[in-house]
Amino acid sequence: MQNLKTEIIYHQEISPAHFRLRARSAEIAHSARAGQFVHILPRAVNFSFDPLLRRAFSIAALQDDTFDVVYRVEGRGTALLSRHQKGDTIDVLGPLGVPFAPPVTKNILVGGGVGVPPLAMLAAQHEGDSTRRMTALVGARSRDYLVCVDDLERSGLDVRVATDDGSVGVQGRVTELLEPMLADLAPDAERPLVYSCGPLVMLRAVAKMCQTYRVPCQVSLEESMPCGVGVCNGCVVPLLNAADDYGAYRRICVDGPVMWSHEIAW
Amino acid sequence: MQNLKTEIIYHQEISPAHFRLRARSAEIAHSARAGQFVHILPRAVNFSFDPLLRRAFSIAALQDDTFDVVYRVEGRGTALLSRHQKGDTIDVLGPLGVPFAPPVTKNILVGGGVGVPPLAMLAAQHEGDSTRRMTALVGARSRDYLVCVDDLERSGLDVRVATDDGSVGVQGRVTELLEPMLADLAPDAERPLVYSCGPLVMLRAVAKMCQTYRVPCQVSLEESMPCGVGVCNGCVVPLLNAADDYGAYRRICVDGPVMWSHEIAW
Amino acid sequence: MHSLSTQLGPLSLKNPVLTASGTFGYGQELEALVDLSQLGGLVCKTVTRHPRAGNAPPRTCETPAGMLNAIGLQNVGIERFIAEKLPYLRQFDVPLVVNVAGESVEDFAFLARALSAQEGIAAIELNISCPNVAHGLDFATDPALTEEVVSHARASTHLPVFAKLSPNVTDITLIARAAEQGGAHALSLINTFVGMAIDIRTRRPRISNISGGLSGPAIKPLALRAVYRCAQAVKIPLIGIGGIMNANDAIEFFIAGASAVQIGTATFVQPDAALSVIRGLEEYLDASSISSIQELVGSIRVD
Amino acid sequence: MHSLSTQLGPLSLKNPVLTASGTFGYGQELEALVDLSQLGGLVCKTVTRHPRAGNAPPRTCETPAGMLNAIGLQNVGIERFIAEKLPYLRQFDVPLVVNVAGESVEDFAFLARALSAQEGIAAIELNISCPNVAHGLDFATDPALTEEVVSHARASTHLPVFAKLSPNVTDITLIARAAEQGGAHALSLINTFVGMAIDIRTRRPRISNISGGLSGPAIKPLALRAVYRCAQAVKIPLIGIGGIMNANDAIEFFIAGASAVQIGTATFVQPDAALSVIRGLEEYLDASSISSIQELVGSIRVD
Ligand SMILES: Cc1cc2nc3c(=O)[nH]c(=O)nc-3n(C[C@H](O)[C@H](O)[C@H](O)COP(=O)(O)OP(=O)(O)OC[C@H]3O[C@@H](n4cnc5c(N)ncnc54)[C@H](O)[C@@H]3O)c2cc1C
Ligand SMILES: Cc1cc2nc3c(=O)[nH]c(=O)nc-3n(C[C@H](O)[C@H](O)[C@H](O)COP(=O)(O)OP(=O)(O)OC[C@H]3O[C@@H](n4cnc5c(N)ncnc54)[C@H](O)[C@@H]3O)c2cc1C
Ligand SMILES: Cc1cc2nc3c(=O)[nH]c(=O)nc-3n(C[C@H](O)[C@H](O)[C@H](O)COP(=O)(O)O)c2cc1C
Ligand SMILES: Cc1cc2nc3c(=O)[nH]c(=O)nc-3n(C[C@H](O)[C@H](O)[C@H](O)COP(=O)(O)O)c2cc1C
Ligand code: FES
Ligand code: FES
Repeated sequence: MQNLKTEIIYHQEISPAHFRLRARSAEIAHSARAGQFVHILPRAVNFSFDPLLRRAFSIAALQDDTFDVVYRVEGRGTALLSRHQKGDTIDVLGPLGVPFAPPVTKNILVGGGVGVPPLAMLAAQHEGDSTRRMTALVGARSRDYLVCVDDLERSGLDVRVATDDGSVGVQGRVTELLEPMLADLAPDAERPLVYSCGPLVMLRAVAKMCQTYRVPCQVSLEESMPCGVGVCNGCVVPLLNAADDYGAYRRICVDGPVMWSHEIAW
Repeated sequence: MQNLKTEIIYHQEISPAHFRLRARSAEIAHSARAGQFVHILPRAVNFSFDPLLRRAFSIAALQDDTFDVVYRVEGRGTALLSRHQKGDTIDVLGPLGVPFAPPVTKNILVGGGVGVPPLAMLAAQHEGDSTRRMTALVGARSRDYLVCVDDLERSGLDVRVATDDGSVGVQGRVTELLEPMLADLAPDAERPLVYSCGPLVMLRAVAKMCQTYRVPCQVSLEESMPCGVGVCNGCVVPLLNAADDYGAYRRICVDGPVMWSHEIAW
Repeated sequence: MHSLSTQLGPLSLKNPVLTASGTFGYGQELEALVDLSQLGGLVCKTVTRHPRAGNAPPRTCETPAGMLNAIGLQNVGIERFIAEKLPYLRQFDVPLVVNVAGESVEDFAFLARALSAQEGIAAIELNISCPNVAHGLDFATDPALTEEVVSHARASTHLPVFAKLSPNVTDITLIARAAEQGGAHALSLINTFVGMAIDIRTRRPRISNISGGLSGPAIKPLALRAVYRCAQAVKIPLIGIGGIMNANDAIEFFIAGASAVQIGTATFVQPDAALSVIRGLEEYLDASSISSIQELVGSIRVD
Repeated sequence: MHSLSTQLGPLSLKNPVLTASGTFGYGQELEALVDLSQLGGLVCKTVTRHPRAGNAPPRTCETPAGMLNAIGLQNVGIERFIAEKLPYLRQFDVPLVVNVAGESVEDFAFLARALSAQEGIAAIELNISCPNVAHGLDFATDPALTEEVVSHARASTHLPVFAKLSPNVTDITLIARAAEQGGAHALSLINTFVGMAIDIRTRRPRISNISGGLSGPAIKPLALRAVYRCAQAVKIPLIGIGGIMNANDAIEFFIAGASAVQIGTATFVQPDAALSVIRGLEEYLDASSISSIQELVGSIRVD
């Protein structure tokens, strides 16, 4: 983990209100692993403190000495970030957090909206590894909210899409794509590993489904993160039967963002 | 006075930390008079409230349907303004305040630093009027702090410059250029009108000098201006023997910024 | 169709958005930019028994997402207010709330009486919480004094009486209850927080008065909390004030328990801020198909 | 050459910049980013008699130029703090201030006693002002309770004792005097201001605890004022806290009367914020050829 001033070398709106930002940082490019995130400080000018805090973004891709994040403009922080131009320097803290566990022989990536980027990176890191097959299920509100599907396909994954309005793929929820895949598993069949990242409602549904079908599941969580490095105790999630330093609570920024769904008190 | 969204059509750094900004507004271009100012709201993104308030800038020049301001980057507000690009829209309130009184047959413009712009506009408005002769005395810390001298010369004025470091013109204070001009006046000679705008210390010195030599003097004042339209009573200056609605105090934004120096309790 | 109308004790307003005292002058200055008749109400700059020159400059300074001010209640005094300002304000079709401040209980009663005799005044707001004058805070920091000053003012006028409280207290609900006890028809929450800033070059306070009142978005979370707590403590309507820059901010105050809001510092940033808030509220009600703003008031969910 | 060294009662610090409690964990997390040995001091997260799980999420939310938090004093409790955290913290060459909170006078005395028996503790900071736990504010809003808790803690330890006060009071100088009376070696001014925020979509508070403590640049003017007023009221040294983002902010606090400062929220924005403040102070002293930071302390000019 380092605090770096990095240069933006690419910054484009890839679909309405969604941006892909690429910045130069050998440190991050060489050490980051899928599931980790960067904490970016959007600033208009020095001594301007609104918005005040950093914003967290999953690492979506790595190149020789650059990294990508793919984000959606939600509020003023991401709006301000989207104003930064190619050539500008941004303040980045990272890579942060616990990465995804290594894939097994069969893996199912379940992503929703801007939860897809970290899964795209996971797929890219295991591209061409025929011993670890991956399938991707992607959910989004509509075509405009679909990101990183091309990244997933470029990594050779079979990608199935579900949108609320049916503008792409089947109409419905991504969990409706997941259920049959789990239901068809013979009781004694080898269990696939499910990786999931997206809105809380989706994560909850996926976690529940995986529990029902006794399939291990890793989820990447989100919570407001003042510090991103574990010092404020602001970003916690309650765990089941855990009681140590942090009582029942874990800090998503350092004990996550990736966690085993069966450990979480949903 | 109107609240306008205007397009920036020119924005350049004209000397270190000094910018000339030109924006399109027929309303302002057609109604503004020398000495008036605009109240500009620098904003990085919506819902970002630091810096919070507008910033006041004298109108430096007018064209068919555009106006110029020339400013120096002092703090975060002007720093943020300087980030705005050609084509961006800025929120402008204006034209505001009391303009300069009409020139007489002999006029002396005494400006310091970023106090010169409004004087440049005064000169431009009376360009070629042989019945109202104008001379300009400009003071600045150094060459880098000199602005609008070319504008003054383009309007046909004889411009004399004094800089603290002597990098341009004579070394010393602008008041040292003014004193002989006033001292040489025959007691019964027609009095010139002095217009002055610049740092408070300079204004004080000029006002004192004009009083000594019984020469009428108009000054353009500065004070922190939350509203710029007279509703907050924040921007006051104490006047001599005045006692009405505003007691001894006048609001610089609406009762000024231009005032007669002999009325002010310096 | 939705309804923005609200009720502050006996006073009915067509919409719940008023301009805050000291941030809208006496209406005159902004007439060119703002259609006053669209306002829910206009609260004018504090008027005192005798004219006040106000504090020496500098009187204001900007702070992170806020500003400090110490104007010092500069005003022409009640006599000239009635003679010169009132006739002008009267001509507009907008409920006029006259904000008054005194240095004694008797002052407040006197001012209330003087205004009762006048036409075209919708209500009186008692500024017992101005941080920028000697004694200014005394009233609103003491429950007994608060009750006394409010009850005397109430007894001196037939007009609705609002008490404007200070947030610079340990427990604002005690003051709120005292004002309710004293007969206030509504509470204006809140006035500014006392703060200061120093120029590190000169080592002098940035404001001649040394300290000043902090306003603007910076204080919104604190003002909202004051409204929420008082909503649990009293039954009279509350007017939310503090850092409201747009309709969303105003909606937070309604949900916390405010029946109306006042727009202050935002007017300096956008002269027509109050009107934008009204438009924003209309859009919000339509979009969320809520028929009346009253459905929002106190609708916070804490279960 | 300049000197940044300062004195907090019996405790000498090589520079006047400490990290604020609850914003720097127990040092561990930031070791990779911050050279702890450069700090004037490290104040660790509040430790209580028994472990605390803390409040349910969401615990924080951003506000204009600030943030709200209601962590709820999550901590491992004094026993495990001493067994697990202290050994780690001890290895660094930085004065360690242990911040403690209790629900009774006896709790504070117990904690002070327990820590006295330990090596490597420079001072104890009494958090009698945490707004986010039941009873949290009681002590710091009552002069008598404040004096009692401070004097008992003083009597229970040989270590220097700092009292951390709440700004959520009518007159902080009364509490400051009481703490001085109780024997505090220094006052930490201030803890957070109580505020709240509401999600207008869900109509729920943005923080599960409903209200939280406001920190960051937004409160700087209020914190500075608290330090200035207390500097007039007490003789013991003051530690300025609240919205300090850089050296210039810190200098304002020194001029107002603080002998040291603590950096809180700024650390979230820049992990090495405290070190930047130290560097900035050095540059400032050099540039203005001031030989000692002590020349700044209380040097405000109000004539
Ligand atoms: C580990 C992690 C990884 C993330 N990865 C991505 C990503 O790859 N792409 C992407 O588009 N978004 C991602 N997010 C969400 C992203 O951080 C928020 O969308 C962003 O912080 C919103 O900031 P804002 O100022 O635009 O919105 P505002 O609503 O103005 O933010 C206000 C405050 O709330 C916080 N906040 C708001 N929404 C969220 C959220 N969903 N999660 C955490 N904090 C939030 C902000 O950080 C800020 O402090 C991630 C979040 C986390 C915690
Ligand atoms: C009528 C008028 C005309 C002006 N014309 C010009 C001009 O043509 N060119 C130019 O460069 N500057 C001009 N100024 C000064 C300009 O407004 C300030 O430089 C600017 O406000 C500084 O803002 P900042 O955020 O960069 O500085 P900051 O120091 O960050 O500002 C902090 C606060 O102080 C206020 N402030 C700081 N300095 C001044 C000042 N000198 N006058 C008034 N308020 C101040 C700011 O408005 C802001 O509210 C004028 C000021 C006034 C009142
Ligand atoms: C410049 C200024 C002057 C003010 N004058 C008064 C006043 O005369 N009387 C009063 O009751 N409140 C006065 N206030 C307080 C406001 O009415 C309001 O309570 C406070 O500013 C908080 O609201 P805001 O954050 O929207 O500005 C003044 C505020 C400002 C900024
Ligand atoms: C997330 C967070 C947690 C905090 N926890 C504590 C704490 O445990 N004990 C304490 O005395 N103060 C605590 N504080 C208060 C800070 O120490 C400091 O007094 C306050 O934040 C003001 O300083 P700042 O504006 O620089 O953050 C906490 C503040 C924050 C933001
Ligand atoms: S964001 Fe501070 S602990 Fe996780
Ligand atoms: S700036 Fe508000 S009255 Fe002049």
